[in-house]
Amino acid sequence: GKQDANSSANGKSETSDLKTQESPKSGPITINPKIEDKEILGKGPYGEKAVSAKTLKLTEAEIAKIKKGNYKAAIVMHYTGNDYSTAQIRALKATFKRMGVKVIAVTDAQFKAEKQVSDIETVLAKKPDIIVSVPVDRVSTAGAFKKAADAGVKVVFVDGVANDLKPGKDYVSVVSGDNSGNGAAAAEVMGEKLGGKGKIGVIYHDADFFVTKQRSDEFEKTIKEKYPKIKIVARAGISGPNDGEKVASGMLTKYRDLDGLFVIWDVPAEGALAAARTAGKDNLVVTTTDLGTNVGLEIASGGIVKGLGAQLPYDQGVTEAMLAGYAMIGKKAPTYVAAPAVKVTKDNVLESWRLVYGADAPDVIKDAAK
Amino acid sequence: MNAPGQVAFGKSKPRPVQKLDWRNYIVYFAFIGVLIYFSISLFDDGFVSTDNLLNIARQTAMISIMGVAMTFVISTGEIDLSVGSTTALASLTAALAIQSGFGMLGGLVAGLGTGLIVGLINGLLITRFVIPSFLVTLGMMGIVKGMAMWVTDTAPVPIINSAFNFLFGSGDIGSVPILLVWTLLATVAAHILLRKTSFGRQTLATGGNESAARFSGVKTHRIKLMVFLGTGLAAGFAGILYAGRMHAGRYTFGDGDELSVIAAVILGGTSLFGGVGTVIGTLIGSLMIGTINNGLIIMGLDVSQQMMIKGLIIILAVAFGKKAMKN
Amino acid sequence: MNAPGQVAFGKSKPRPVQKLDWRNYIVYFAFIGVLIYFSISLFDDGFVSTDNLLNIARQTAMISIMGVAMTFVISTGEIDLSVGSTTALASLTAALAIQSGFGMLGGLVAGLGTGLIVGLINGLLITRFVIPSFLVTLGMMGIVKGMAMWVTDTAPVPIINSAFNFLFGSGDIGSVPILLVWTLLATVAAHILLRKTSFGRQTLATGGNESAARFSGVKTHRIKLMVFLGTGLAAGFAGILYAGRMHAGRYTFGDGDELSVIAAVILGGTSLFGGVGTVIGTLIGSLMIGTINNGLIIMGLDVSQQMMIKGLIIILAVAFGKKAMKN
Amino acid sequence: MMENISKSFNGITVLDSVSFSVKKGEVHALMGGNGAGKSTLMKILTGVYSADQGDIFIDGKKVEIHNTDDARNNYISMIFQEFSLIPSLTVAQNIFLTRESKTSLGLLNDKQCIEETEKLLEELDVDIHPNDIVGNLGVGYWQMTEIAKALSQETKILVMDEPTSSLTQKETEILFSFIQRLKNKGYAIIYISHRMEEIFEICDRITVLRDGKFVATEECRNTDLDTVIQHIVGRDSNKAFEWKERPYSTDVTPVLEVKNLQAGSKVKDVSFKVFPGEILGIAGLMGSGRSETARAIFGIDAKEGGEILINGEQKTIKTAPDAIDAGLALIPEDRRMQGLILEHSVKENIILPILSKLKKGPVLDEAKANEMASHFVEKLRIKTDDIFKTSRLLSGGNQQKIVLAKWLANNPEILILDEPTIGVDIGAKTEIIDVIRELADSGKAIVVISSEFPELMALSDRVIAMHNGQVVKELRRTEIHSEEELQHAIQGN
Ligand SMILES: Nc1ncnc2c1ncn2[C@@H]1O[C@H](COP(=O)(O)OP(=O)(O)OP(=O)(O)O)[C@@H](O)[C@H]1O
Ligand SMILES: Nc1ncnc2c1ncn2[C@@H]1O[C@H](COP(=O)(O)OP(=O)(O)OP(=O)(O)O)[C@@H](O)[C@H]1O
Ligand SMILES: [Mg+2]
Ligand SMILES: [Mg+2]
Repeated sequence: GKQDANSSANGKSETSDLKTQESPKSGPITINPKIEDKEILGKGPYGEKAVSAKTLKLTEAEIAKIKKGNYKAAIVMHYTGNDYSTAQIRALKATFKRMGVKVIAVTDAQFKAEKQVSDIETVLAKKPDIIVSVPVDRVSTAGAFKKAADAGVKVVFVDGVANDLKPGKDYVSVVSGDNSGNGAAAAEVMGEKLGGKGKIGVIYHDADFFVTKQRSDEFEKTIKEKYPKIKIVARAGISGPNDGEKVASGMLTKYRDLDGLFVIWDVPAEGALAAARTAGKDNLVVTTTDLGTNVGLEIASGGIVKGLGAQLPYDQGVTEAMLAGYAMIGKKAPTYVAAPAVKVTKDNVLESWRLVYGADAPDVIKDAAK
Repeated sequence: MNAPGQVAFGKSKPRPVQKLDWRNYIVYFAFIGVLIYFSISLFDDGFVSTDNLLNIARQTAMISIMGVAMTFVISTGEIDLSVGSTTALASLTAALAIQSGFGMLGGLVAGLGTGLIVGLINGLLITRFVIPSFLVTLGMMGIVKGMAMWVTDTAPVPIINSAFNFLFGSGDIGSVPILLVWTLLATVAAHILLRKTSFGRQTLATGGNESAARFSGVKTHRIKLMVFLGTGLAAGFAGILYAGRMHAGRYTFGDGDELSVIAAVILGGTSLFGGVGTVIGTLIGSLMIGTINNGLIIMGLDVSQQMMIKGLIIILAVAFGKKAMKN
Repeated sequence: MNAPGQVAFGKSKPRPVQKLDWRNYIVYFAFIGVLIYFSISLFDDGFVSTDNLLNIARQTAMISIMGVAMTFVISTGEIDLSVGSTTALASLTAALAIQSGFGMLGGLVAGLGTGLIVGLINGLLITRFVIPSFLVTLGMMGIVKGMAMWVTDTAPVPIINSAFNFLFGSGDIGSVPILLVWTLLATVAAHILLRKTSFGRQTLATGGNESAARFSGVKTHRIKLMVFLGTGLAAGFAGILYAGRMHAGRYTFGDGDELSVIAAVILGGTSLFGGVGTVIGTLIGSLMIGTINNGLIIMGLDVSQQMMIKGLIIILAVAFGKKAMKN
Repeated sequence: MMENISKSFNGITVLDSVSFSVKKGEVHALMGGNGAGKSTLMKILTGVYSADQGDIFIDGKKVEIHNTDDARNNYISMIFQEFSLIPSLTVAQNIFLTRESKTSLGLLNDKQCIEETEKLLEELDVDIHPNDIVGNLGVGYWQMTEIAKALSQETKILVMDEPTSSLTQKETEILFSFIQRLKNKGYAIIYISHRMEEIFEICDRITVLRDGKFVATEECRNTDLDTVIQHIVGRDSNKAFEWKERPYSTDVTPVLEVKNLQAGSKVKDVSFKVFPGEILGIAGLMGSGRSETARAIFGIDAKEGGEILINGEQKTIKTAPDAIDAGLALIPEDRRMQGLILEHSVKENIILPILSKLKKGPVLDEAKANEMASHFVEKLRIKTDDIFKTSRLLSGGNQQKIVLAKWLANNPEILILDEPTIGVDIGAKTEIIDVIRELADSGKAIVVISSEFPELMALSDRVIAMHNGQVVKELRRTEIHSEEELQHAIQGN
């Protein structure tokens, strides 16, 4: 459905956070230098090896040049109802602002490919120079993106490309979080916390959505390869973020002796938490992906969620804007850029928060982590 | 005037079954059928364990509570599509109130207040401007959903107030989930209101024939205003329960619940055309949907299979329930 | 069942008495108001460009086409919640037929056939078993959605048949989008059917008072069966159009469209209680929703703001349209 | 010709082996008290219900009639007591439903339908337009539309179930001239009515049913009113329609005073007073604005001018509940739309206006409510299986009695009755008249709007005649010596 897929929530619950996470007002543009260079597990759409986002840079001179163009950009999202999207939009707006690029529209396709096609048509009426977009579906949105490209719009894809579009020609680049890395991180936390053996369940996203699919696939692969004594005994799908509790309850009813549970992203994981609490399974180990406020709080306070894999949406947004800038001044851009995944546990939850959101964690989490 | 007739209608004869039509009883048969089926086929999977049955009660609490309120709205021949998004907004206002230090009571007031305001606006627009409730509440659904997204920019708000979380969602009294207690309280109160008070009678009369009701002195506009306040209040409370259960407020709570709520009401035997309503039927309708969801998940089916079979069961259960009724 | 209390108290009105009540005209005023507002405020942003206006026509085509069919269903006092998921399944069956080498015609037959089968089952269940259409089509919505997910395991099916893609979605005749052509064809045909044929008359009669219609010789069950075949067919065709426009079949196409379709119909002035219906009103209702969506995006608002303002506009437009009507 | 027809609903026998026959070119009256089974018998003939037992013969041949189509194919048509019109369609659309004329393209030829309707309405002398929405019309016009519909069909056997119950004398006469013409054309006409004087005017034979059983068939010429009434009620009864002088004073403040009331196009300038203990009759032609006056007083229609004084005090009445608070009650003329919630039980309908008086703490006193309902079911002899029966399933006259019961139960200060005895049988009518008198005697003010002169003459202490939205004449009952005088008054001259 129109529900959530890949990522989610977090804490920008205090407005002060907002300011700190914006990049400086002047100087060259890069991503947060504190992010470490890690090997990117995922591969690009054409099998390309990923280029690290850290290698990108726009100098002050380049920025000045972009500013002269008075360019217009449209942000065409698949969905905007989660933190993954909001953080990216925030970063895109802030970075474009520094580049003198005007954001003329932000759309939300509600996970509907047909709505995204309409959205693209609609924003084209405003004649943008740049479109940054997470395509809902690589097959059915291809025509609309092709139309945009043919109209001379520079397209920067996020997390996936539309079919039949040529890198460097029809689109500038594709920027992706390391979804596989996210799944792997969650698997590693699971393995460590269970001491390498036990029975676990997997709650996956039952939809043809590659972002979530890569995560659960990599989770299972990592468990099998690295922790052969951990058995995945139960598997169940959800179709939306509100299904977590029902599905987890059902699973815990059927398999009373589960030791661990992987839930595809943090929002349904919160539902699984409620289910575990009611079932009295306080020793269950839950891992997931995406660092939302509620799971962050749970990790910090040593609760049922022991850790997760997180991506870096804010810096991803900065990267996307930079790549658009590359295209505006004709600078050669790598066609596949990825930001690494971060493994978050109780030990590093506060630093991770700073890394992910470029700001201090909310007080509730700080208090809980003490 | 002389003594009322001692021809004791309804006393000498067995009480007529005809008070409401067959649809009110179908759901009982259908529900029992579904329960028996799952109990047998999923016996080994723990479907019949007390824990699991209580889980069903927990999972359906919000739908049931909104459903009993919706029974009144639908009984007047109107509809309220805004309950789902109101739930979300109420969960957030409650969480924000608690986060800002107003405590459990503050959260309660904020959540219920949110619901009441939405209900009030709905009710006023429908009765004063005479706009079809479908359009008013559809518009309201968008407005409220937008507000819920906007108020924290889609971020969830954690609730660190264990009294609140216990009382409004996560707690158990003995082994009875607090959510079940709330559900039963709401159902009993609503049942009495609909069946035993003049407000209930006037609600049904308004839906049965609005102009005849008005000729009979029923303030139909006031009744309509009240029933929309009712769904608003119930949606606000459901938002509080979601918040208490999940220890957070979030804009996605209750997403799409309007359809489940209306489905529970119709399944229970209330007529979309108004004039006929049953609170108990709604409760059973809600429990039945919840039981089907739960059973199919325990069966371990894919989401697509769950959807197909759930649809089939709803249709078949109603068709067979009807047949059973006839015999 | 007809809606008691729907008919006004019979105030004397100047002759000739309006054929339909105010609601049918509101939408015109509301639509014109919205158009004017956006044309002025968004003039510099290209809202009034031919391209953009044609875009609105393209974007609303499927809703409009399902809407005109739904007008008949709602006119009989019934409802069809299954159109959205039927659209998805039809897009997939059409795409699969083409993929399997049955060509454009095969795709057309597969898509329309899917819709007709769903409509037939709905219609038969509703008329033979006398189950409320809300429940039947709700169940059907789940079944069909499940099937659409299951048939390719949620994977989309690309369509490589340029004739199909041109004719059923992406093409332009001169500068007129083919989707607009289909919309107009469907609207004109449905308008004639409703206003100018005895079938249309009998549809309205069935919704106006089913038992009176039966006394007058209307085969109300056949009429109901036909109108559900109609929404089935329209949903199938909408699926084909989605497929042609997107060059693919996909299980999410049309997701949630049932609500937009019903909203367009009600906004257009058709009564949820049956007996009153207008195809042109539905088209305008659909265009109005599409125009609002389009204008708000061009305005560059956040999604949460878009939602709030869209809800507000719907309510205000109807309220003001009504006021304008009175003067 | 129908033989040994039996029918029961839910095990309760409604028709018990009834036989009935009608000849070509005959008008045959079917009579009986409310709930005797007249409508049910005719619905069996027209295929709405099927008989549990018995046969139907047409022209000597046995026919099977299981649905309305079968009836149509046998050229049987019927004016239904509960009206078979679609409120949301126009007069013309209703009259020609399923029989519309088509253009060469197979499309509806609305123009022709409208023209034909216009002709038909002209012949019937009704001042409505073919494009009027039926739901916006009053019951009188509704009934005329139903009649026009029946007359426009090709038929051999025409059943008329109380066709004149909401008509005034003028329309009734026009209808009778039509019936005469049809009769001469060789139609067989079955005529149901509770208006005795009509029966003797147009019928050739009379068949009487009582409690679902055949009582007698008589040639009209060979019988008289008293015999028929005796057949119907099963006992002697003729104290009925006799006016009794009742003492009351006109020197006191009127309970209700209406001054220069103006509302819509139908109420132009209406003034009148009603004194405590008085019964005021309002006479008028169809469309004279009587019902509209009542509705405007009661706050259903908006007032555009004038004042309402109750016990000398000016009152603002904007809604029906306002009116009720001011001590008014209105028994509306249209029981289907305004009087009853047809899908609710007899009891629920009766107690609706008096809910506030039936409280036991915060909840309703069900025992008292049942008692109340049973009491009125008894008192007005409402024929029903029990007080929980759905009102829709009651016979027409019994539905009307529920509407009366509702307001009698409320015991209002001022009672306005708009055509209170539509479809009520002769026995019950006299009882209702007694009840109304009883109320007046206790000091209440009563306004009766009626198109039935005998009833008006029997009840009123004073009569005002309305024409074209104005009061044109006021007569004390003692000044009225014959129905002709009233007839003159309402013509506006
Ligand atoms: N569908 C039904 N279900 C149950 N009872 C019914 C039904 N139809 C009629 N009855 C009962 O059958 C009896 C006869 O009704 P019917 O309408 O034939 O009376 P009637 O002679 O036409 O009376 P009236 O003069 O008041 O119109 C009534 O007691 C009525 O309540
Ligand atoms: N030409 C018309 N067009 C629309 N509505 C009309 C027309 N004529 C009458 N009506 C409606 O019909 C009703 C009046 O019918 P009705 O026969 O009850 O009139 P009346 O003045 O009460 O006279 P009476 O009570 O003697 O019949 C009112 O509701 C009025 O608004
Ligand atoms: Mg009758
Ligand atoms: Mg009248």
